[in-house]
Amino acid sequence: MKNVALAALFAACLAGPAMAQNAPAVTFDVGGKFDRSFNQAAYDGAEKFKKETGVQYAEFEVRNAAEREQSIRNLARRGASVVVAVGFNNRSAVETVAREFPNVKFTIIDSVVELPNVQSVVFREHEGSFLVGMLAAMASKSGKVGFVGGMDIPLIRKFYKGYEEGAKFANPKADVLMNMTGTTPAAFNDPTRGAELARGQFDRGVDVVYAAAGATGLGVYQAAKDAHKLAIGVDSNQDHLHPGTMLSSMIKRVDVAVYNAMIGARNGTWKAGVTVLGLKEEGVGWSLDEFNRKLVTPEMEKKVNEARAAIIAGKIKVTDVTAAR
Amino acid sequence: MIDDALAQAVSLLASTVRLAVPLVLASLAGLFAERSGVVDIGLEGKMLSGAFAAASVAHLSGSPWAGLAAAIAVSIALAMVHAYACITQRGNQVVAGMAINVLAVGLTVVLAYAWFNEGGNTPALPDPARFKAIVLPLARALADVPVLGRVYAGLVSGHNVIVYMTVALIPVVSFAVFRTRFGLRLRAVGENPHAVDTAGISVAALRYRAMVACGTLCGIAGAYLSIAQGAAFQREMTAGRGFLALAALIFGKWMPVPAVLACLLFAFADAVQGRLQGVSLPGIGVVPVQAIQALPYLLTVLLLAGFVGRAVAPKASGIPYNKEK
Amino acid sequence: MKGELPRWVDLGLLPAVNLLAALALSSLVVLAIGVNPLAALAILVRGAVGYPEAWGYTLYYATNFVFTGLAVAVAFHAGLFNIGGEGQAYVAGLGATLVCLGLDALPGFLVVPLAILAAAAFGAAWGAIPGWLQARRGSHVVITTIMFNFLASALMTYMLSNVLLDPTYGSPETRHFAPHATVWKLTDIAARFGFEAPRSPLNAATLLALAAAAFVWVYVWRTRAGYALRTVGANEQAARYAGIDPARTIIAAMAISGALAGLMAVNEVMGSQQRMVLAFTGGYGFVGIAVALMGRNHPVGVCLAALLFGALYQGGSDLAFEISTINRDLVIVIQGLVILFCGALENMFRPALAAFFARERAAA
Amino acid sequence: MEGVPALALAGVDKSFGAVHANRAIDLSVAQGSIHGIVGENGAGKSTLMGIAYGYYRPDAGTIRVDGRVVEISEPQDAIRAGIGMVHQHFMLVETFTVLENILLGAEGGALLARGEAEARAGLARLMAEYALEVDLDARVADLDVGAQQRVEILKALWRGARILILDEPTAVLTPQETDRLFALLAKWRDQGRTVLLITHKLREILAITDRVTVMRRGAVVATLETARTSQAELAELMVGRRVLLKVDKRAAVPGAEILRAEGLRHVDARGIERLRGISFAVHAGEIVGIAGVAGNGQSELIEALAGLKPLAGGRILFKGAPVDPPGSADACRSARARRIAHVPEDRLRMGLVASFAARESAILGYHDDADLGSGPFLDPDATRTRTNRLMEAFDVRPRLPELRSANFSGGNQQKLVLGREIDRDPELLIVGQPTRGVDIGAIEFIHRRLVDLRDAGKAILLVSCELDEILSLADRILVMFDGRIAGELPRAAADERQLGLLMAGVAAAA
Repeated sequence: MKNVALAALFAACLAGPAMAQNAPAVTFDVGGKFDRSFNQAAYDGAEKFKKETGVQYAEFEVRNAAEREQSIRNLARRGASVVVAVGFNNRSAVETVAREFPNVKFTIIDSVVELPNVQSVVFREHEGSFLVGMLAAMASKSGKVGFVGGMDIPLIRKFYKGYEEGAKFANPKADVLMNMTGTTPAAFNDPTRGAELARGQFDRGVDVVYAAAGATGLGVYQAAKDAHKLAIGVDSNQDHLHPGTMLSSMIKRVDVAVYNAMIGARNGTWKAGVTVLGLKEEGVGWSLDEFNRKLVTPEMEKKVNEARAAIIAGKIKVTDVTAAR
Repeated sequence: MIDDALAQAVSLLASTVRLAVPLVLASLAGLFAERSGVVDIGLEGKMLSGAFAAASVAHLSGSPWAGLAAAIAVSIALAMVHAYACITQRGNQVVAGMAINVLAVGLTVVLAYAWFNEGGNTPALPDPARFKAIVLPLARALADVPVLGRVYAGLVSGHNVIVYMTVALIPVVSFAVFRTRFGLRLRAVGENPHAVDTAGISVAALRYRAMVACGTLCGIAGAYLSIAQGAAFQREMTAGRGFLALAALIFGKWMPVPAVLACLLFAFADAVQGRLQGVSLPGIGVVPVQAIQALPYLLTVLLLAGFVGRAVAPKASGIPYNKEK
Repeated sequence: MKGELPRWVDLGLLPAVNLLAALALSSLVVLAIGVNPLAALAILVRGAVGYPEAWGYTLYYATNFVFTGLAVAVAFHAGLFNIGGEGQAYVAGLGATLVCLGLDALPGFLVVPLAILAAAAFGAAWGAIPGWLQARRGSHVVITTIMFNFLASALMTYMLSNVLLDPTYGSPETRHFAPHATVWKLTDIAARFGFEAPRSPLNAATLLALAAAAFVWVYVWRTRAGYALRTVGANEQAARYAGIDPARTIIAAMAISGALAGLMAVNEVMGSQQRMVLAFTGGYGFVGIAVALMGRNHPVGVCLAALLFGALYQGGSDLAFEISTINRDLVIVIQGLVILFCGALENMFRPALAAFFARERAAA
Repeated sequence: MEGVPALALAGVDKSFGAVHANRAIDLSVAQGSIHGIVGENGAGKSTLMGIAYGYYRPDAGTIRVDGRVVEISEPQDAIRAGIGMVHQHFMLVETFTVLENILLGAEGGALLARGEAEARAGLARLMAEYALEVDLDARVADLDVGAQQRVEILKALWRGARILILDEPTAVLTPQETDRLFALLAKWRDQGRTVLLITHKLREILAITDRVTVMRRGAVVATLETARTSQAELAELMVGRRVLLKVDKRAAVPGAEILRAEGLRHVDARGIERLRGISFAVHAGEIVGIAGVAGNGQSELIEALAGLKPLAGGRILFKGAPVDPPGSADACRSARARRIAHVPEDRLRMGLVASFAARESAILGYHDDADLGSGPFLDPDATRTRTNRLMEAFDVRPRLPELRSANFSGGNQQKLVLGREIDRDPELLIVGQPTRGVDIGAIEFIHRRLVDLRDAGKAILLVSCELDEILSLADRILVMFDGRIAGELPRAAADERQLGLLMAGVAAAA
């Protein structure tokens, strides 16, 4: 018995890290790869890469600040073809580790690190939010639309501002109600509170609600479904969650960014530098598929697409609160 | 105008009721524990484990009732661990409660992660696996009747079964505590366990029974969060409600009805909080969201400090019973 | 009834047995999720102490836990259960940040000590208020400290999103502190001497942690104020009889406890991150409770327990890296079991051990 | 005295860890008798009765009730066997009404309403028959101790006790109340019931019991017919040697006035006025004794004088100057600085810290003394030195300054506390219940030291519920009743009957 135990111990010690040579790697942010939202989009991108190439990527889910640098360094050291760091929280860690490993490629999503071996991908979430804001205002019968954010931080306000402007653009008299969930990291993980905030908005006349709150959003959508109202998803295409309730989703193509980084590192097309993905680049957008087809009238579709073109052409300016500072 | 004000009031109160339910259940659970002489800061953990069990079993079985039963069973099991530590082993009750909380946080996530592979959450539940809102007879028909009909439809009707269960439980608990043999013994054992012992009643058995009651109610509270109000388990989804319930219990001086009123007060503060966000207050302007979000916690501190004064706890609570002293 | 045990058993063997019980139960959990516990343990151990960088992280985590553990221990000696280390450290981070950002025109030998003092002072204040509420208003410190954790979160989210954030990036974190306004990392110190140290956030705050442990020992057991503190904790009536003001002592104890928790910000904000980020406390304040219980509220025990928990954190991180079905929250399970066995059930094995040693003595 | 004994214990043995509390006890209590059990503190009386009542499980031995072996492993078994017990510390829930207390454990059904009605009727009968009036709807906390004892007795009777065990029932009673209780016990005996009376007051044994069992160090040393024994014989059996029952001392030579209390009033947290205008003085070189039944304000008085309890009125003068207002944060400290020493009534509640080493308890209140360390520091060697000196001077055993305070016997704890207070050469010593829970040897020692201190010209205020102690030590006696001084007598003029009337609040001040 003892021998078996010892053998197991040794085997485990010697096995060491199992990582395919030249495989890409990804670190997910707090919330994890199954948040059905931001991180899950990144996960989908990585999965797509795996499916197409058959190469197993390495991954890590970060839980605290110290682990960011550690995990990114670990992945770099183990010879990842590219290390994709998901989330603005990783900026400092990527900056540090990228200097240590000048020959390793890094991609950071949602923030900018200006180093020769770092590719930064940022999104113009406010543009996508503008479009779903329009949709909301057009679908609303009451003229009141709602927003539920996770935490009152600049990134979430960016979503809100774009949404608000879109709603007012479609209906200048539209009322936009806003709620933020909480102040602890649990704010992105509190569907119960999300549901209650949504119901509070419904009771005040809101009939379309947009959530940018991670897993808290799941509660918002559930509440919308229970109350027979409409909801708008975020980051991933969440329309399939509650067909008939989900008016649309503000899609942020984190999956594309992650996939591109991975496949680029494999094909040699990966380039350092800052990539800004807006409507023009199809990095953000709105979803229209079999789940919400019935909810979006052709007229709505037309107007939104017109606005989209106008934004791309620069005829409509959407405020970016993070840039304005 | 008046109509609108009424609608808002009904909505606010309905929201208060929904938010109060888990607090009321946990608070009554704490009442059994503390009246029996066991200080219980582990309400949070019992609720959380109940929420997890409910969501898991409801997902697997498709039946909310099975989920509720599982929640109660798991919560009681945890209460028995607590009881064993506090009653049989005479351990420090606060420390044991803390252990229960930490254990619940870790165990629910680890098991959810391993079993469902959704990053520590359980899969979203379809409607048949949840407790849905019940529309009481005639609610629709009466909804247009001024005042009373409105209140009936908006406030009395339209809650899920656990809400009604909770409303029914309040007089039941009150009766049990003040009008039954069990209640008499319960109140006695928290004040003077020696008296109970010499009266020929087993102190340990009585406290274990109280902890079973405590576990049962915490289990229901947990199920409410994950399968009635919500539709899945999320990590740490209790988000401090157990502690608020405990504060309400203290504020209610360990009496059922005052404790329930305190819960309603906290829930009301929470409901108002959601509606105050982003609203411009006359003379002050828009208060930062975080300040409004801090309101319920601030209220708790102020109530504990200002109005309760020195709350007189059951005299023997917190002290392990030792015959030889 | 009191089975008196030899000192080494009481302070060494009994905690070890309790720890073992906690680990045994944890391995059942590991087994339940379909992983060989021995393999998991091997990865855990290797991940914690198997290579130089691991040591760096283990010690860095341990430094946090020494501070928060000492905070819990000091309060405990005064009969108080301070669950607010998390919030106290969070607000202390604000103190350190304000000095590091606002006064970085000053030279390093001024700004760093000032920032450390500010961290301690902010933490002390955030601890003293619940202390005051307990002492003067009778509000239970367990509940008020929890509420103060939430209040700290609200305050800090506001500060980071509206006041302190670095405008170039627009994310809720401050700019990096000027290099002279930080606490040196081991890597920096080694670089100065031309070495290359393993990459880790380990920094000079670790030395501060050891100094804090020494301070706590002297304060609690070698000063008159410490005597007063322990008297209040052990028997408040006796303290009043002895002319000790329990209210003042409780407030002081909570202030010291808060200051110690606050020093965690020196390790996190000034040493490791060298800027302030959202939720940098990462639950370390709560781990302090387990650390203090495990270390029997003695500074030496706290240091050893902190080291153990540091190893668990670092090893757990590696474990999550290697085995995809296990996640880091397993460490929280272990932590919970440690609190249970070393805290609430600390005397479960005592009778058995007492009987064993009584037999041994009888035989000898 | 023929026939089957009502209660018979055979070979009962019980250990708590290393303490052998009962050693092979044989005890036989005859039907329809009053049986006394005497012994020093720690002789094992209460443990033995605890075993009879199912409170503790014996390690060995059998219990027979009416000749049948019964397994008594919990109080429920004892109650079923017809055994009732009135504990020394009442087993009452203070926040409950009398009725609720009596119902507890005998509720008569899952719902209270029916049992309540039944109990009201039954209790009315019992109260009338035995003259045990209490208000069934009063809260126990609001009753005086005499009434609380009646509740305890009613409780036992309501449960149908035929064998009644009373543990030190007279400790809280005036002599007149004691007489009433004894009359009741006698009535029961005549009705064929059996009474076990545990006490350490030998006079009571001689007054009421039929037989008496003496215990010493966990064992029965003798069982005697009460009629054929004497107080001296019992005392010698209890202690194992000849005992001096009187403290011999010279007449007091009172000097200057040290302490003067003027119209002291105190209202407790529940709003009850505990002191209602207390005035008296204590002079150097005299012992002023305060007698009274427990709970008549003596505790509040000495704590107010020591600086612990705030006053609602009146003032305290020490050597003619007012002291700091009691209850304030620094009052105790400043009292000590004026050399007012205080030995509290309850050493474990206040006098020392059970979990501290003896050397730490030995500096309680004096931890700021300059000779115990420099500046803010406390030097363990200095505390050890002082503790060794105290232990030497006051014969504290074992002489281990590092031993936990809780591990000393009651007498040695008390000597440590007394030593600590006398060591600082006080002008005034306030001492409460100096010999409660202390064995006879230590009592002699403590009494001697108090008299010596008086002879050295110090003022002593002694509060005791033991009338014997007051009578043998005090030079002047004050009696407290219901927060007032009911009377003052010089020792020479005091007799027990008169004191008893004052303690009961019957007689006016002399």
